[in-house]
Amino acid sequence: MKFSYFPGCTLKAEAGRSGETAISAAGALGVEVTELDQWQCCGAVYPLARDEIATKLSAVRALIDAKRAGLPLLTLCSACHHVIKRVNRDMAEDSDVRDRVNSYVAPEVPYGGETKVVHFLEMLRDHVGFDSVAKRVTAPLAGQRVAAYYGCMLLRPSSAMGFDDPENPSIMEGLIAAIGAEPVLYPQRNECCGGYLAIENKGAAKRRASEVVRSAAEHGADCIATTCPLCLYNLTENGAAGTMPVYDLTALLANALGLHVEPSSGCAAVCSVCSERNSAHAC
Amino acid sequence: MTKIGVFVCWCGSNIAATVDVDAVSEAIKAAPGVVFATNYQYMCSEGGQAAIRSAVAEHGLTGVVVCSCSPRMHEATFRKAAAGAGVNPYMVEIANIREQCSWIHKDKAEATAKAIALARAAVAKLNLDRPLTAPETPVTKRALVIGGGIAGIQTALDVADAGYEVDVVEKSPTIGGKMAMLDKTFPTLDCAACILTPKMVDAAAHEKITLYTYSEVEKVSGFVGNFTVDIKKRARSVSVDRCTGCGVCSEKCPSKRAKSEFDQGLRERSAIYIPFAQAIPNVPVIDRDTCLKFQTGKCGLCEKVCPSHAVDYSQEDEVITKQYGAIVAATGFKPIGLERFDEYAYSRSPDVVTSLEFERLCNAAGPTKGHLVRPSDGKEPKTVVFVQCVGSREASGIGAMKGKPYCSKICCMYTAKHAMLLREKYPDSEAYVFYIDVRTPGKNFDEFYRRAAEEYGVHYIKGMVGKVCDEGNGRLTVRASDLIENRQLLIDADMVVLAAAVEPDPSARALATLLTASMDTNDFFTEAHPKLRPVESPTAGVFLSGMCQGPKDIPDTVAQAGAAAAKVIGLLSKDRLVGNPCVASCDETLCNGCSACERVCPYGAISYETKTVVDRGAKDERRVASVNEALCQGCGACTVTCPSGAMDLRGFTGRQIMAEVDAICR
Amino acid sequence: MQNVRELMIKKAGEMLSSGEVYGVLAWERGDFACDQTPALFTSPESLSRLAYDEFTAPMLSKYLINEAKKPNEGKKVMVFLKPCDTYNFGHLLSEHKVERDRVYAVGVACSGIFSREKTLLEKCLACKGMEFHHCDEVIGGEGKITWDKLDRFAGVEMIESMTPSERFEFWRGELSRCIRCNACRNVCPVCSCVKCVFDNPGSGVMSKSNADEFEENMFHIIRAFHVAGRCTDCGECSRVCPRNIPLHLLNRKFIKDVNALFGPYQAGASLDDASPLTSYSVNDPEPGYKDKAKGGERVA
Amino acid sequence: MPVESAFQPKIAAFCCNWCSYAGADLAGSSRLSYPADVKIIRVPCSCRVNPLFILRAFQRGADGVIICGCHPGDCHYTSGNYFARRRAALLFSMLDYLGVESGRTRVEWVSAAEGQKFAATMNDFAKTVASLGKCRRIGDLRCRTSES
Amino acid sequence: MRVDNDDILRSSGTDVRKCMKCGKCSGACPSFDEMDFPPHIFVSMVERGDAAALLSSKSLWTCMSCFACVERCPRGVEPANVIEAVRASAMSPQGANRMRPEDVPVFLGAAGECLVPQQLLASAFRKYSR
Repeated sequence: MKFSYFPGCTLKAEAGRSGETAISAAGALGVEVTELDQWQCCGAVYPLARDEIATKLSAVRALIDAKRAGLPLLTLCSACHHVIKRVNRDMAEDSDVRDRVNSYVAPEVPYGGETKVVHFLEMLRDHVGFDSVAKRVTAPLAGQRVAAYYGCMLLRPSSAMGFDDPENPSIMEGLIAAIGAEPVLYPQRNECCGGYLAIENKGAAKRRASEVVRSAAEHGADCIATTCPLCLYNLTENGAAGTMPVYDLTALLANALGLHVEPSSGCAAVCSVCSERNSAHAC
Repeated sequence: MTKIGVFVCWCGSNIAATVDVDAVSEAIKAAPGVVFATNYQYMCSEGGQAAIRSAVAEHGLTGVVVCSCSPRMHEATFRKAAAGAGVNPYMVEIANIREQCSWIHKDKAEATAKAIALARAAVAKLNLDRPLTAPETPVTKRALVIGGGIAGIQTALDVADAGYEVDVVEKSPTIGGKMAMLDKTFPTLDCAACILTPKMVDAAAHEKITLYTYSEVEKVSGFVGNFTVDIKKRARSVSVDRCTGCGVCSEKCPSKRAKSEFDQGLRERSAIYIPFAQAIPNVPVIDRDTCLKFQTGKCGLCEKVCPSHAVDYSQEDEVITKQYGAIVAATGFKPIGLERFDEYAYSRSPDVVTSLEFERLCNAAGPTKGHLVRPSDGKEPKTVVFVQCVGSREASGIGAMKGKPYCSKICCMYTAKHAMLLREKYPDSEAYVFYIDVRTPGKNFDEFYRRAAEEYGVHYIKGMVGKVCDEGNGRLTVRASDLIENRQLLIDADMVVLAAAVEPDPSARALATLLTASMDTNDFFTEAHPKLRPVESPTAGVFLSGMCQGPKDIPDTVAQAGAAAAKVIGLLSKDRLVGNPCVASCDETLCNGCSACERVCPYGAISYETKTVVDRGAKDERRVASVNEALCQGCGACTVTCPSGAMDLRGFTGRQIMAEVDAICR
Repeated sequence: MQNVRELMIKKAGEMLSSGEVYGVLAWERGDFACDQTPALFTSPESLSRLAYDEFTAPMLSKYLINEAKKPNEGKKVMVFLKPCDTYNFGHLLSEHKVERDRVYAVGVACSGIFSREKTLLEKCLACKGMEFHHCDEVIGGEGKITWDKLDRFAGVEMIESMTPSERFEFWRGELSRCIRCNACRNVCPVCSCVKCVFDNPGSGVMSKSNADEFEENMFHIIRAFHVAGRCTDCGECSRVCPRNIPLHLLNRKFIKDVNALFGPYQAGASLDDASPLTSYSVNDPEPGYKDKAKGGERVA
Repeated sequence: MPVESAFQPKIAAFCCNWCSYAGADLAGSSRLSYPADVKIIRVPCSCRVNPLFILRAFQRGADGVIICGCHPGDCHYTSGNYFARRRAALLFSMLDYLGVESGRTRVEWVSAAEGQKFAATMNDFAKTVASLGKCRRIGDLRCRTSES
Repeated sequence: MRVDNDDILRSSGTDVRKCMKCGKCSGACPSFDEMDFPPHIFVSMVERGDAAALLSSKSLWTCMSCFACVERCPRGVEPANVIEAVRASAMSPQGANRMRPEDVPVFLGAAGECLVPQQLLASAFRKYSR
């Protein structure tokens, strides 16, 4: 199994190790992942305005690179996945966008959405198989009640993302069960955490994130796990405030596979005041 | 060569005042084939008809042209007159010189010239007419009703009461359909079973009605008046003749884990079961998929305990073939599945139920014996949120549609009913109804809805539920908009009731294919005319009853069932069907076998077969079209789609119309 | 091309030797230079005569109508189809003129067909593409269009831009040359009626010669209408016309209108689609007389 | 082409039996006049109108051809007028392409209740056709040998 | 501020006339309490050509683009796209940027490292400036 890999800015940031963790976990599962040679920011938000072309270009370049390599394009960050998958769909289905983008990017062969964009979770479920994951687990997280947090961008709009039921998803729960923990279902798992507002309107982001954490706690979760770096940050920073650990699900996976990584959590950066890794603390 | 007589009518002064009738009858004598021409004051009068008779006798006419009023007025009259005089009635053509000429033109010379041209066109057409005989076919005086719900039962009863035999085919083990599952009915709140079960008993007891339950239609051939139908009676594994309905078998059956279809899965049933107490026939059926005897070979308990030795594991499916004159589709509906509507937490929480499940929870014969409680913990609900239009009135956007584009029509009323029932059972409860529109056209309907709001204190909120959160501990948080007050509501609810859209029963699609009856994009049967022939399918002899044609409530269903019955009775009352001879026919020597005509025929009247075609002595094996004249209605769509001209329309042949064109463009 | 020819001979030889097919529809050298002619090969030995090069213009699908019907102990006939011919094959299948299981269809690569004058044929300049449809296998792979493609509808648009009088004069000039040789009809895979209306005394429109000028034109208009929604735009009618009448301009007008009015449609591409004239949508546009811009000829 | 003031165009009107023919009857019984050179040919349905008939009319000297049928959705035979609409859209566009001006061909949906509309349509159509003058017959598309 | 309603309709790429005014978008919106004009009113105002009044709305900056409204709309109207289109239009005049490069340092640590996920900054720039 081979994939091209688009890490994206956040997971590539110096202190952000979850990208590497995920890739080593994939390696342990026999998946060969090659990072794209040169990649630019995916664009961070999908340009909803139909006439925006420039903001789609970098995603298309990544897609073309993957096409050249003849491999599906693996993504991990929810935002990157969302942007690249939707741009890819536009390239496949919207001839207007396709023509204009191709005339900008001018690849040797016009790009028409040929690359398959695969999320890390999707790769685990459909290419590795959760059964095989379970078989490779050496340090199961037995006894842990883990609440999967999907957030918004991973699932919606389902017609574009299309790998799980947008209202009653199961892919993260499948992985949580595979690594030996007990998945906790709670209604806020696919409601937005408000991460996007964390800069603009911290209060609102706090209210949303707290609601998510409260809901998970009420359903008896020991911790929350997510794959989205933005959610990870926001839930830790603005939601849990120390009351509930929030983990990167791929780190939990890596640990279960015996790779011994410190479950990275919260703000990917090191606290500038006390050098503590988890920023959900008072210093 | 046709010997044509032309009769120009004065229509009193209606024609004669503007058209020089003498000039017309004189001029037309020169037209090819015309051997006689005259004019008369009133051609439609007895005198006029007598003139036709005597001219036929005197001149040996084989065709008649009448220049008179519109054929829509008197074509039938003159055809009859011609037939009386010994001329084939289809050798009559009308030139419309009143509506199309004398009444709209003032200049006599102009009008006369046009009248002559119209007469020439009629003569030209008549020259190419061939005598036709209206086809007659006998009628099998028995009707088949497919579907044993209220629609099918009502149609069957009405047809049977008129003295005709009716067979009812029902795929489930009992008749009664969806109505049998309901608790109360709007707008009167009388109990569904109280009004339905007597009709079920009547149908079972009626000497003219035969019920085939647990049966399906497998094959249909033939056409109006003469259908041949194969009905597959699935093996019940219990002898209907011996069984007394005592119920010991179900009681003793050790396999009790199947979900009760009748109770919407809210209760478990045994493998040998009677769907509900008033089922007809009141004979159990063995569900072979869950029966231990059939699955493992062990058990056989029901056979041992049956006091009348009715259990018979060796029973096999049986196909019976019968003849029918008319077929009524009454296949009904089902609520749509809500798998894709999990924003309402339907699959997460047992306390989020569909309206039909709510009916069962209210029903005295239901899984809770009418004690309305939450399925999760058996507690009485205090706050219930009703959501209307779940899956109705949708449109596709960025993705495919989850629901249906139409209004399901019945939800507004039954939701009002449910809210009232709740408030009646638990006066301290709260009922919230979220609506987009409240649609209550119907006798006493709006009054009913207003009663729910005004007398029962049901909270009607214009807005929609966006998310239902199962908070655990039996709490449901409902997040919804209140558009009138422009706010978002969070309601702590004990139950949520979803008014799921209705859709045609899935069996309808296959049946439509068997019947060559057309369907719309939503799989509802199409009617022959949306306004004027609402209970007939475009396929002759096939009629529509109830929800299979479109969403409708019980009063509408019963009305339509009766209307369908009236149409069936009208058909069966005839000994022979006189058809329209002006139908399409295929010249096999010209047919290419391309199927284009088949695709455009709205009546499924064209079929293809491979046969030996003899063309001027040469034999050839070919795929050719054939027209079922009993089904063809004579529209002519096929004739134009056929490039080789193999298809032609009798009475309006290509050559005839071209002859008319030639005549009027002269 | 040489390589493709060898592969064709090899495959045909295998199929004939194994007895899987009773014959192979292909081409052989014709009587004139650059004039490859359809031929049925029934023995492996005869295959040395098989010709395939850039002058091999004729399409073979129409021959299947008769060949695939012959009993031949139920054996199949093998046929070579160029990409554009595969649409014709599809069309014939969809109209039941050919039974699919009596044919072994082999797509052969095409790199454009040249006229005797060594120029690329018009139909190739306006090539629809090199994909193969409905084939059992393909020899030589999908070709590439190496030339500047002509806009298929440019000619139609040019005529549309004329005034009605100019259009009338244009067509008068073109159709006047017709000698009713029927080559256009005989080569057309769609025009494969058992008996043509124009040959049928009972149709009321029979005309076999150029006796009456109206019938001449009626022939071309009706022929175009009869193939409307079915014509695959293979361009054979124009190619074979000895008087060089651009008949494809009639067919392409219908194709252009069908695409514009009822949605894009390529006859023969799919076996399932209902053709534009045997289907409808309740939202179809009204016939164009309301289009004021087109109007009639202005009176000075 | 100069227009003679007295020019009366010949018009062939194909009317379906169920709606438009009845509409014409209503125009008649309402005494609503339209030019005498509009002559009606009754067909069971607009879908019965073969392009052959239309060409034939032009060949025989018609200056305009109109097809009238039930309104879309109201066809007596459910779908006939939908097929007619497609065929007419293509054929009339083709005739225009051949130089028979689009003003000479028309499709109009006239119900049995629309006598007024029927008369108005025929008057308007006749006016349009009259303004186009005599129709060069399609037959003229081919020159006589003597002319060439 | 002037705004071309047609531009907004075009760039949103959605057909607001399909809205049947059920209010499901506003029933689903997790940010409803932060908004002055909730999603259904956005759609309604753009539909009747009154987008100008929305340019200064708070909702432009509190919509989280979480697509709950898009996912759940039964009519295939995409309210989030409409909001995004108005937001883009609000930022089109020069100097209308809501976020400037000089706002960034507070999110950086002593060594210039990013204290928030980089994606948050990137997206904020993309959303709040041109």
